Amino acid sequence: MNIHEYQAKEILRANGIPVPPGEVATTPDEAVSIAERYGGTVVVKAQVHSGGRGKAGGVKLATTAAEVREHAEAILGMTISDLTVEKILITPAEDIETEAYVGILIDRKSQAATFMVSAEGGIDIEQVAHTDPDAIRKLTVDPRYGLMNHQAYWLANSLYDDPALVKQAAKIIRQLHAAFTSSGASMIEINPLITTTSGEVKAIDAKMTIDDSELFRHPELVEYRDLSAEPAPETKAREADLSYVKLEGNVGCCVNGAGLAMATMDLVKYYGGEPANFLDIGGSSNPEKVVTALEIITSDPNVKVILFNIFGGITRCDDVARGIVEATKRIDITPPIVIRLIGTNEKEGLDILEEAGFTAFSSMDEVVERAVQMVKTG
Amino acid sequence: MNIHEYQAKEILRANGIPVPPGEVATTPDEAVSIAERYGGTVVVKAQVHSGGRGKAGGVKLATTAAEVREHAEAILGMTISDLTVEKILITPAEDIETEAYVGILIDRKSQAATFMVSAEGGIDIEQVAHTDPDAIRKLTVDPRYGLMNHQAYWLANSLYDDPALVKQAAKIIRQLHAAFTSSGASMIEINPLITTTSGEVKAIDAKMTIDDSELFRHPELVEYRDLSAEPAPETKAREADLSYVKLEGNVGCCVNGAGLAMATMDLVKYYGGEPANFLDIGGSSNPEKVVTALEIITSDPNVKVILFNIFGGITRCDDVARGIVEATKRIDITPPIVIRLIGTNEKEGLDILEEAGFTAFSSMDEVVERAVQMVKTG
Amino acid sequence: MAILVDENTKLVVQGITGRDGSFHTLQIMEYGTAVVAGVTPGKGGQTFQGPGGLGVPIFNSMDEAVAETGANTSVVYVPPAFAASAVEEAADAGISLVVAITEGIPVQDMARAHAFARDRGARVLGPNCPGVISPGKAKVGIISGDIVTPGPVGVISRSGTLTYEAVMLLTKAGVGQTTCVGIGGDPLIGTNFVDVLEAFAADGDTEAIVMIGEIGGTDEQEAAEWVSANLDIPVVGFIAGQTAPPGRRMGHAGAIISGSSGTAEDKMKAFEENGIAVAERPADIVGLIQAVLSAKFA
Amino acid sequence: MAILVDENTKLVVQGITGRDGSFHTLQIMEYGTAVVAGVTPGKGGQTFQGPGGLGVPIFNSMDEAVAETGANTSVVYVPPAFAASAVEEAADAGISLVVAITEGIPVQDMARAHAFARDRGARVLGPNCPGVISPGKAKVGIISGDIVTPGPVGVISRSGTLTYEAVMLLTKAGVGQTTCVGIGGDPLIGTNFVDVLEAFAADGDTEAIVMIGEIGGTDEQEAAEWVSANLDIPVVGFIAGQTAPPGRRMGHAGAIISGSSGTAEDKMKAFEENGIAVAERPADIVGLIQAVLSAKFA
Repeated sequence: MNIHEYQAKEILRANGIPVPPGEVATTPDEAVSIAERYGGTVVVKAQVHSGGRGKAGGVKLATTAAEVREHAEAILGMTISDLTVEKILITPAEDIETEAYVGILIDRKSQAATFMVSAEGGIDIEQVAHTDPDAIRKLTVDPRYGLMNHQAYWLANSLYDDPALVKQAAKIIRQLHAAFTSSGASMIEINPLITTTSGEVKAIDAKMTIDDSELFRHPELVEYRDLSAEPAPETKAREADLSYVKLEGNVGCCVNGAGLAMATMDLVKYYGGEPANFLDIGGSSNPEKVVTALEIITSDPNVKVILFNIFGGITRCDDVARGIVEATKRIDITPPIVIRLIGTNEKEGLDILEEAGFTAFSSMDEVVERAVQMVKTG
Repeated sequence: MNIHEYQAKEILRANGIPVPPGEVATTPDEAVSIAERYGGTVVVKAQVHSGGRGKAGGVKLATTAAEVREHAEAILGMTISDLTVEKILITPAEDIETEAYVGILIDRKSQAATFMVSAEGGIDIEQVAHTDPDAIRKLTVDPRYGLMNHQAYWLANSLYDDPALVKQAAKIIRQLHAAFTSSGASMIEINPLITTTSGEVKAIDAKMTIDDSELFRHPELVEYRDLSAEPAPETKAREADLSYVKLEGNVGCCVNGAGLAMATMDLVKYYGGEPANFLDIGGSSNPEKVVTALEIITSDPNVKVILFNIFGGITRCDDVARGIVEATKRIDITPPIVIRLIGTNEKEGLDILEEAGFTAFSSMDEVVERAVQMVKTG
Repeated sequence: MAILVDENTKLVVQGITGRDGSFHTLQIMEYGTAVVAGVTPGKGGQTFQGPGGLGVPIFNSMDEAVAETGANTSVVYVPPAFAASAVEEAADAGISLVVAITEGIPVQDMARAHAFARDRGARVLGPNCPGVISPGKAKVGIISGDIVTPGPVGVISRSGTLTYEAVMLLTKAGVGQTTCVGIGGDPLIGTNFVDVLEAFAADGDTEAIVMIGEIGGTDEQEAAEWVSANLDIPVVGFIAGQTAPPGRRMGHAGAIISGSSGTAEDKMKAFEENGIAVAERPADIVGLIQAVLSAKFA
Repeated sequence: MAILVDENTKLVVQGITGRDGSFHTLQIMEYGTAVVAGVTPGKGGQTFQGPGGLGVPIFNSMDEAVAETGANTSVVYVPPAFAASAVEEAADAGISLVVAITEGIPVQDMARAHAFARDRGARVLGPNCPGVISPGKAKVGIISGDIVTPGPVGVISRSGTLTYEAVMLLTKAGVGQTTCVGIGGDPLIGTNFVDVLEAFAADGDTEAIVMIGEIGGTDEQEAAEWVSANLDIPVVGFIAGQTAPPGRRMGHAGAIISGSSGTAEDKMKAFEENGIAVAERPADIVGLIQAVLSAKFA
């Protein structure tokens, strides 16, 4: 789960990291009144789950109330990477001397939290990792020891020469690690970590992803979820424990298992079609889940055909068949449905479908080819 | 640093461990008013840094106000292991079904915190470890992983059969480990850990030792030190960063280094004398420390002779000599002083002593033999 | 022969009394695998009723289960909040292969559990995996015994149902398997492609390997390089997620393209560059395997 | 020969700019030991002025110090609150012997540092120890170079000044030492009696050993059993604290009789039962050593 900059900053602050103050506004009036309270120059920052906000015009300096209003009006409602800006953060501008990068994320290869820091701030770390790996210092945190004090200094030493700055940065790195573990994060990025002309080290921008599997431990973080930043069908899928990702095509896919779901989308493309979505109904799906899945798929007006690809393992074919039949009774489904159904309780499932007037394929290639054909022939 | 039962219980409570309420009284009147507030049967418990309080008559049940007063009067002021009882804890009596033992301490051999638990409570764990080691389950907590959940259950499984009790005990064991690490303890003992007739697991007695070297991190625990439980000279020594332990003899010893100080005491005994104390003036002792050391030694009326055994390493002989001379000027020292002084800056030290009218030995055996002789010849 | 599990497997089911645990224990027992114990804290002393009147003793802890039965393998059907601890308990009890089926275990929990299992010398398969089956010998996990058949092909996959698809196609075509291994869809898994490839390389009977990857991470790329440098056995590969958009998690916690890293294109390129035949569709796997097998015996 | 430190020792002083660190660095350099670097965070780039105009470069971190100088040994004169971290840093930088002089390090800090050093394959001597000296070869720590002389006797002790006493008596009697090792007075020490005995056993030149213990723990008892089972070299022992009361800490954090365990009586008994000659007084050590040495060459 991605959270907004202002939320990430709340977590960093709670862990003792120096972060300048800031307040969120949803209207230009609010923005102006916050800015007037701070006085001086402020930064108006779009709060969306996307990088490149600066380049997209979503981050602006303002020195007068008129400027604040002008920028707030421009940024609120603007679209960045398909996301509409509904909130802006107003924060006093800082006197920046240098910019560095400090990030921590779960690294697959070392199977542990890994820091990446660079004295070059404001960068795209992935880019730098490719073009100038020496500019990045990397450290894997052994889960047996946690972040050790000397390691925090080792990282901080690569950022600054001035001992006073190194000391502040080492402390921030330790606090960042504490924030990472205590909030169940899978990624936190401070970019940039600045030094001010008066010699203070501060985090002035932050990105953070919470491990979805940790949310049960952190009810307070669940509150951070911004439903306005998530399309309604995805919210509905998540709440029903389904995995759904909307795509641009017209073949609605309903599959059990993530790998098979991806392979199904790929096969749609292989046969010349375009998948409308990724949808995994999961392992032990009951009929009710299938109904919800169909509601979600049919809510996408682009969908011209609905393709079921079910290989029953834990999933029982009769459950899926029952769900399909139930859904056709309860909701008005315009696009045609083509079904592949094999595996556990296959016979029972096929019987249920047959009784409701459906036929089913047993081969994945056949069903996908048929679905694509149906779209093409209209 | 040992702390009292009531203080240990505060720490356990703060870590979530179920501990019955309790308040401390220093007078019988206070005791009665606390007991009346609780109502019902209470336990009156002497608060002294000593085991075997029960056997010494320092723990009594009381059902009426008159009984509370009677026991409070008897226990306050009583002597247990040479310690005068100045505080009593009043706590409601519990409905005890079973008693178990749960302890954690730093184990030298495994170099880590080690749990010892036993379904037989109210025991002397050291005794049981000798006579019936199978009655104890031991677990070393790997400092790399901390206490793991399954290990807490493994320990708890040895205490109870009833799953509901096991679950409570496993939680208490985890909380005890958290208390141990967060308070920098070197030993915590819950003895007994009881089950009540209503199926609750509770800690009704606790002993706890804080690692002296951790105190700088825990200013709140420093407040727990009971100066009334420590002889005044030991308080003075501690504050001056000297190690002092009073003994029963009459040869006052002032030595640099713990090993040499013990060997000096042993040699006093070897030559037929009795050491009055252990005193280590430490490594880099300055003259002022030596003055304090002499003040402490001379505050013991048993001391008939003062024996210096200094082997200068980090300690400089001239510093010690200066301290001796300074002390003889500032305080009235009745017992004769015999000195052995060799090592770093030996010559300078001997010159200072000579000028002040002292002579010094160079052999440890000679100086000790001389000191013992002086006591004997009066 | 076979890898990871076989006739010598003595299995403990962790979470045997749960919904998934009890259901799959029956299936595992029906396949003929020796389930010697179950563990559910607080239910020690009870008996799990297997098929044909076979009873499985239930213990409160892995420690007791292993001590009493000499089990060498465990399978974890424990809810996410407790599953990493179950893996640690199994490793601590001396289990040498821990198969973690559970999906949704917090990643930081698993980081510690993986480190602990390594220290204890235990191999973890998964988590978030369908387990492993050696046709005709042993099944540990949820891969259906109906779709496999003994034969010369080793199968490794990050996905569950996609494995079923591939294995069913092989079986239908008369191509049997030595062992089918689902390594799991999580970002931190205990056994990766290279680990399983090494095991197949040491197995005398595996004559070809199917390797099914997906988007996210670079495990397939490293496996491809390892194959090229170390493996004599021919490998056929497939990658799911060619149409997946970047930055979105595709069901599996590990199936996500981060920035430009972990794309299907990258992985397929790595396969091709390292001599691994790439199947365009799952159905093409069969033909490619048959080709490498017949080339081998030509 | 010698153990732990010798002509090949390349030393880093951790906390070189502190009061104790700078004082003892001068002494160590005067003894002829190669101090190749100092570390004080924030003072990197400065130079420590040694005797005779010799300059020692100061680094911000052990990592840099080792990379730049190839140091293999470090000595820790860092205040208690930071000393365990300094030990960890040294082990992490690839130092093979870390001599921790600091007294008063929190025990739980050291438990982790010891575990980490073991994982990294580094030996820790101490903490709360006087260090080690191989007469005529190298001195690392605070044992005075003036009281030692080369010869055939290895000395191991938990105490500082008591070591000086014993070594001085040996030297005065013309009995030299291969190496004198102070293992430290803390409850958790990185190198115990057995570890040092093993090293002396492997050293060709050590012909007799003096082992100086004290109350607290059972390290001496285990060492005695090890001597009896494994060692051909004769050992003379001494135990301090025969008159110490139980339950009271005698200066050293480790010198405390807990209940009935760790008494001097116990330890002396263990020595005698395992063929270790026990000196009643420090002064008796010399005669006993001379006896075993002459018996050996008789």
